[in-house]
Amino acid sequence: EAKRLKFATTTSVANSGILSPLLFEFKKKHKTPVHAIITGTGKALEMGKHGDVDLILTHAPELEHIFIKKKYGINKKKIMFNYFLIAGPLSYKPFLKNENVLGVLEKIAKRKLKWISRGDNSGTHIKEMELWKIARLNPRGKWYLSSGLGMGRSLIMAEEKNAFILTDRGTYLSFLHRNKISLRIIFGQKDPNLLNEYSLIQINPKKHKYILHEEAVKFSDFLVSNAAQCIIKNFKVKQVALFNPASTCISK
Amino acid sequence: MGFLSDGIIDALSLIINFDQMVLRAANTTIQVGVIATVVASLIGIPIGFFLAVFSFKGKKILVVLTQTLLGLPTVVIGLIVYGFLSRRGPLGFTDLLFTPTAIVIGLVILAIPIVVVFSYTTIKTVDLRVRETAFSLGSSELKAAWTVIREIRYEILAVILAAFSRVSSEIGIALMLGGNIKGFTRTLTTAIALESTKGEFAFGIALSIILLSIILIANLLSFIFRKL
Amino acid sequence: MGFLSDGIIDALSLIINFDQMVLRAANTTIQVGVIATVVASLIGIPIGFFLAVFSFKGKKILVVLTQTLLGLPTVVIGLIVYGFLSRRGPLGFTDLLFTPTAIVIGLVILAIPIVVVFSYTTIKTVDLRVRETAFSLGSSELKAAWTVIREIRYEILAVILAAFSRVSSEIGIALMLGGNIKGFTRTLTTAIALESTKGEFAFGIALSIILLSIILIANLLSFIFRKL
Amino acid sequence: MSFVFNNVRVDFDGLTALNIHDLKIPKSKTTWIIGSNGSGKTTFLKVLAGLIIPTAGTLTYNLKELITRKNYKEYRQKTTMLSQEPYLFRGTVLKNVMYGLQNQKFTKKESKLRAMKSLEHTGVAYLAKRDSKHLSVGEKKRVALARCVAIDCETFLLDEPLSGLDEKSVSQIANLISKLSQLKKTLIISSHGIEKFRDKQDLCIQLKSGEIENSCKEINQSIE
Amino acid sequence: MSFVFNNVRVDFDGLTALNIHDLKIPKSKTTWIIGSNGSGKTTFLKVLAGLIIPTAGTLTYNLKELITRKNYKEYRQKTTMLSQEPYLFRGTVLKNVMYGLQNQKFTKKESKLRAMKSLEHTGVAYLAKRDSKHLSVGEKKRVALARCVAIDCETFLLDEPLSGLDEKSVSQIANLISKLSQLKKTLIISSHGIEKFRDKQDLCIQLKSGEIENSCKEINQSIE
Ligand SMILES: Nc1ncnc2c1ncn2[C@@H]1O[C@H](COP(=O)(O)OP(=O)(O)OP(=O)(O)O)[C@@H](O)[C@H]1O
Ligand SMILES: Nc1ncnc2c1ncn2[C@@H]1O[C@H](COP(=O)(O)OP(=O)(O)OP(=O)(O)O)[C@@H](O)[C@H]1O
Ligand SMILES: [Mg+2]
Ligand SMILES: [Mg+2]
Repeated sequence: EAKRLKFATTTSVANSGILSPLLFEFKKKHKTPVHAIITGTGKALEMGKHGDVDLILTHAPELEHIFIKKKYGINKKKIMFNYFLIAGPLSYKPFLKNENVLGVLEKIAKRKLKWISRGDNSGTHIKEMELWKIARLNPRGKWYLSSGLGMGRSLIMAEEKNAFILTDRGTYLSFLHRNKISLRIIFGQKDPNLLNEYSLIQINPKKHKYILHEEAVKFSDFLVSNAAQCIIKNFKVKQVALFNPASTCISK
Repeated sequence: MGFLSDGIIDALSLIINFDQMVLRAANTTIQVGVIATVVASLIGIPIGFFLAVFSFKGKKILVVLTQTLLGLPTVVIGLIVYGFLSRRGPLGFTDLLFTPTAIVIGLVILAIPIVVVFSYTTIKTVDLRVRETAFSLGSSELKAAWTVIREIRYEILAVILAAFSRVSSEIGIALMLGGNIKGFTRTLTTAIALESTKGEFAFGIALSIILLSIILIANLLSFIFRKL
Repeated sequence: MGFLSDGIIDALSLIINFDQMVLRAANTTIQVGVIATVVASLIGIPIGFFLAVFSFKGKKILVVLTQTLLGLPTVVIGLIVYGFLSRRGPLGFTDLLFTPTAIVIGLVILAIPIVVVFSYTTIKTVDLRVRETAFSLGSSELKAAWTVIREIRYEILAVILAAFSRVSSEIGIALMLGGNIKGFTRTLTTAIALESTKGEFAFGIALSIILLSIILIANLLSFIFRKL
Repeated sequence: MSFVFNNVRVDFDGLTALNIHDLKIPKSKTTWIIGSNGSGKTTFLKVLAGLIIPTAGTLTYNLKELITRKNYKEYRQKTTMLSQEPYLFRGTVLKNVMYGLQNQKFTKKESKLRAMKSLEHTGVAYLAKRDSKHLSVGEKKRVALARCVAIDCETFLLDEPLSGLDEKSVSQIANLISKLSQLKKTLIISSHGIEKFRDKQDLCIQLKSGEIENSCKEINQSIE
Repeated sequence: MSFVFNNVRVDFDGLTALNIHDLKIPKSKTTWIIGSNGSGKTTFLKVLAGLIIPTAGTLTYNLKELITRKNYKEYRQKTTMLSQEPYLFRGTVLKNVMYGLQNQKFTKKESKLRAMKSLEHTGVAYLAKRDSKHLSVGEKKRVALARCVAIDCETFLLDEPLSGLDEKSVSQIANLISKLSQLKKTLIISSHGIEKFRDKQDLCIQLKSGEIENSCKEINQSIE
């Protein structure tokens, strides 16, 4: 069997649909087939540690930092970003209106409004924990449910339970557009605290002899290339852009 | 590889330290599994008996369909029951979604085809003379059925145990209908799934050792029951 | 609720339009499922026969352990095999991780306890006279074993079909060891799982209708085989 | 009249195993069913036991119509049959003999006493505590016979109660049969040839290919 | 000498079913095993067939030690036994009779011919195409007997070949037995009491509680 490049990525990236146009473009110029392994952030990092994939595309800066510090990964490249948002029942929107995401969280915690936390060490979950910490809140009690589910299923749980939730924009919009949920954006501003960055990390070839280093470099270079960045910029679901390219796309 | 041995050590330390989360998850697993198995057996064994013993029109089709239902993925059962229990669904008013009861409902649906198919095959192998003998000694239809079941009680017990194993090791239903809510609907299997998505493989293995111990104990208890 | 009827419509349109993704996933499901079932049967039925027919020290323990293995969650099998096939694992050099072969390995491990336990229970119900008669008519040990299996061939077939159903409806192993790579290791069940995380319940139901149709066809084929 | 046959026919996919136009079997008498292998003796008895429902015809029991699809289940509980190849249930011999008694009005204690008495009648009381699955063929037959005659009922159907028994047991069972007939039980017994100990007042029916070939008297004459 | 017993004992959890100190069964002769129910006849034959391994003692076949745990499997293939309660395999009667032949050197065609001939010998050739699961008890026994004697082998062990058969069949089987004995086969046959058609040169062993009670001659005298 021919060599194949494997990269592990999270469900939210896969479910957004961005992979298809990117891989299609890559295929035009490169022979090596690319296999996207779809899994959770934690698992993706674990696969990287074991050297079972050549690259990982994740959105957990802190974990990625440790990953590189421990020399499991090299050559981290920011690929794209967007902002997390807080979704919840529409009726609370006026009450929770605030300029700052921390203010919103404070009100939710004070009133003990139902909150769904993913509780799965995913990028989103880590971001949520970070936010509570910055807001100096310690969410605990019956109102705070730790679902242990993926983003999509957690959104559905929030819908069923009329609860609030921190979610990535792509998954939220895709569920909203397909009428799976009626939760509205409670806080959706470009608050730097809500930044959601996707980065590509190559697995350190010195740790594992089987890593396809050359091909990985090519793929990594491709994703930050103008062509790929433009695909990211122009990728839209129902006329709404889901991701911002990390570097600028210069249209020809 | 190392996570296999790590898992065993983790499992031991969890058990020894009576880890709260693990205890609650194990408790939920056992409760939900036992109730679902009992309900499915009470429904499934009579159906299996009926299919095995009586002949009627459309019986073959019924058997084939039940056998096919063995292939219903747990996620799909989860989806279907979700459709009923969801707030938008016809049983939304019950507010059962994301409760242990919802898991039980799904598990019963999972277990019924298993119990029906295997009790059917088992009862079919019973000597036809058992029922004839029962009748010729003055038994009613019901007593004769009971006599047949008694003749293969160990095999039926094996079927029930298999259903229990299946039910307590599945993930899709518990995840979809229970919601994996910590301390409430988190079972050992959904905890395992969660740990595995977190990349905490050793901890996942540890939890599954605890799960297997529960199933092992159920099997051993059945052995004691046989001795009685 | 609407997603049930939507699912049926979706399924029909997918089948009629020969959707590429679905066809490939169905193809992978069938290939992987059939190979795993055949391998597991070839290994499991002789073991089941051995356990049912011969008595030896430690047999009961072996039976209980195999029964317990019925409760091994698929995620765990996935994790364990992953540990072996991972680059760091002892079989890392084979580069089998994230291939259909890796899925087959996991599925075989899932199916063997099923085949062993149920062929064991089934073979145990066979009249002892079958083997005695075979011997007293000059059969070798092997021919006698074959004779026993032939006497309950339909029940054994039911066990094999059950194993096939189980194997082709599981998710954890295919996800963990296959990696759910589109067009390569994506099976119908991993596709269903993915659709369900997207909230695309109707599409998930559609895929599972296709999966159930495959299992139904396998069951019907077995009926034709019985007629032969 | 105990049983009245009216054009009773039993077909097994194409093969007519029994075809009896007109027959009356009297109450409180012993009737022997004889005939060669495959002549329909077992089928005959199973019809009377309610275990086979005739393909056509009617059968009346004590002047009530009986073997219709509706009420044969009810009737089936009233006769007792010894099968030609008896099946013993799992458990001890004693438990087997008590089985039928516990379907009746007897308490557990009474059942036990009655069962032990019955086992004595067939000469196998010493087997009472043995596991029913580990008996010799003749022992099994005698246990099954004990299980059958232990029951308090009007009609006993015995399918070859004597085959496979040793000489001593044969005369023991013969005694038992005449004792039952003295108690005015209706006995219908299948057998090969004409057993020597058959009573002269007994009736007999000879079957051939499912049909009645000889009625009782002719055969009785042929003995003398 | 065909079989030589030396302190052969068979125990079934605590119960001694067979206990034979010293016995020789000659080649090419017919030996009858008689005794009451539970006396150990079936156990005796099963030991000879290699189906039961004795708890203690040695058994020699044609001067080779045979029933040890090592070689009994090999030996088991050399004798043929009719079981007291025969089991017919799924499938037609003919297929059943051909079963043993296909373990031997015969081609399919030869097997078929031989099987049909054997069925004729036991008077059930007309059943050849019938489903083996739907036979009367006597028919089943005769099919099993045909299946047994169809095989080309030296020693035949027949466990009550005559019980449950009708009179005509009994004499037919008696003929078959004497034909086999003329062919110098070693026949060992269990039976109740002393069958009238037994040949005067035949040997016999009477068992009681698993032990030999009478040797042949005494019983032979008691017939005369
Ligand atoms: N279930 C069945 N299906 C088809 N044919 C059957 C079935 N049971 C019996 N028969 C046939 O019906 C006929 C009568 O059978 P039955 O058992 O009544 O005979 P019988 O007189 O009791 O014989 P035996 O003396 O051998 O016990 C036989 O030819 C037998 O092959
Ligand atoms: N598997 C077994 N386990 C325990 N005891 C057994 C077993 N098989 C036979 N026996 C006992 O061994 C003794 C001899 O049995 P066997 O079957 O050899 O008698 P038999 O002479 O063939 O009797 P029959 O004339 O009734 O066929 C009987 O007391 C029987 O109960
Ligand atoms: Mg009969
Ligand atoms: Mg015997």
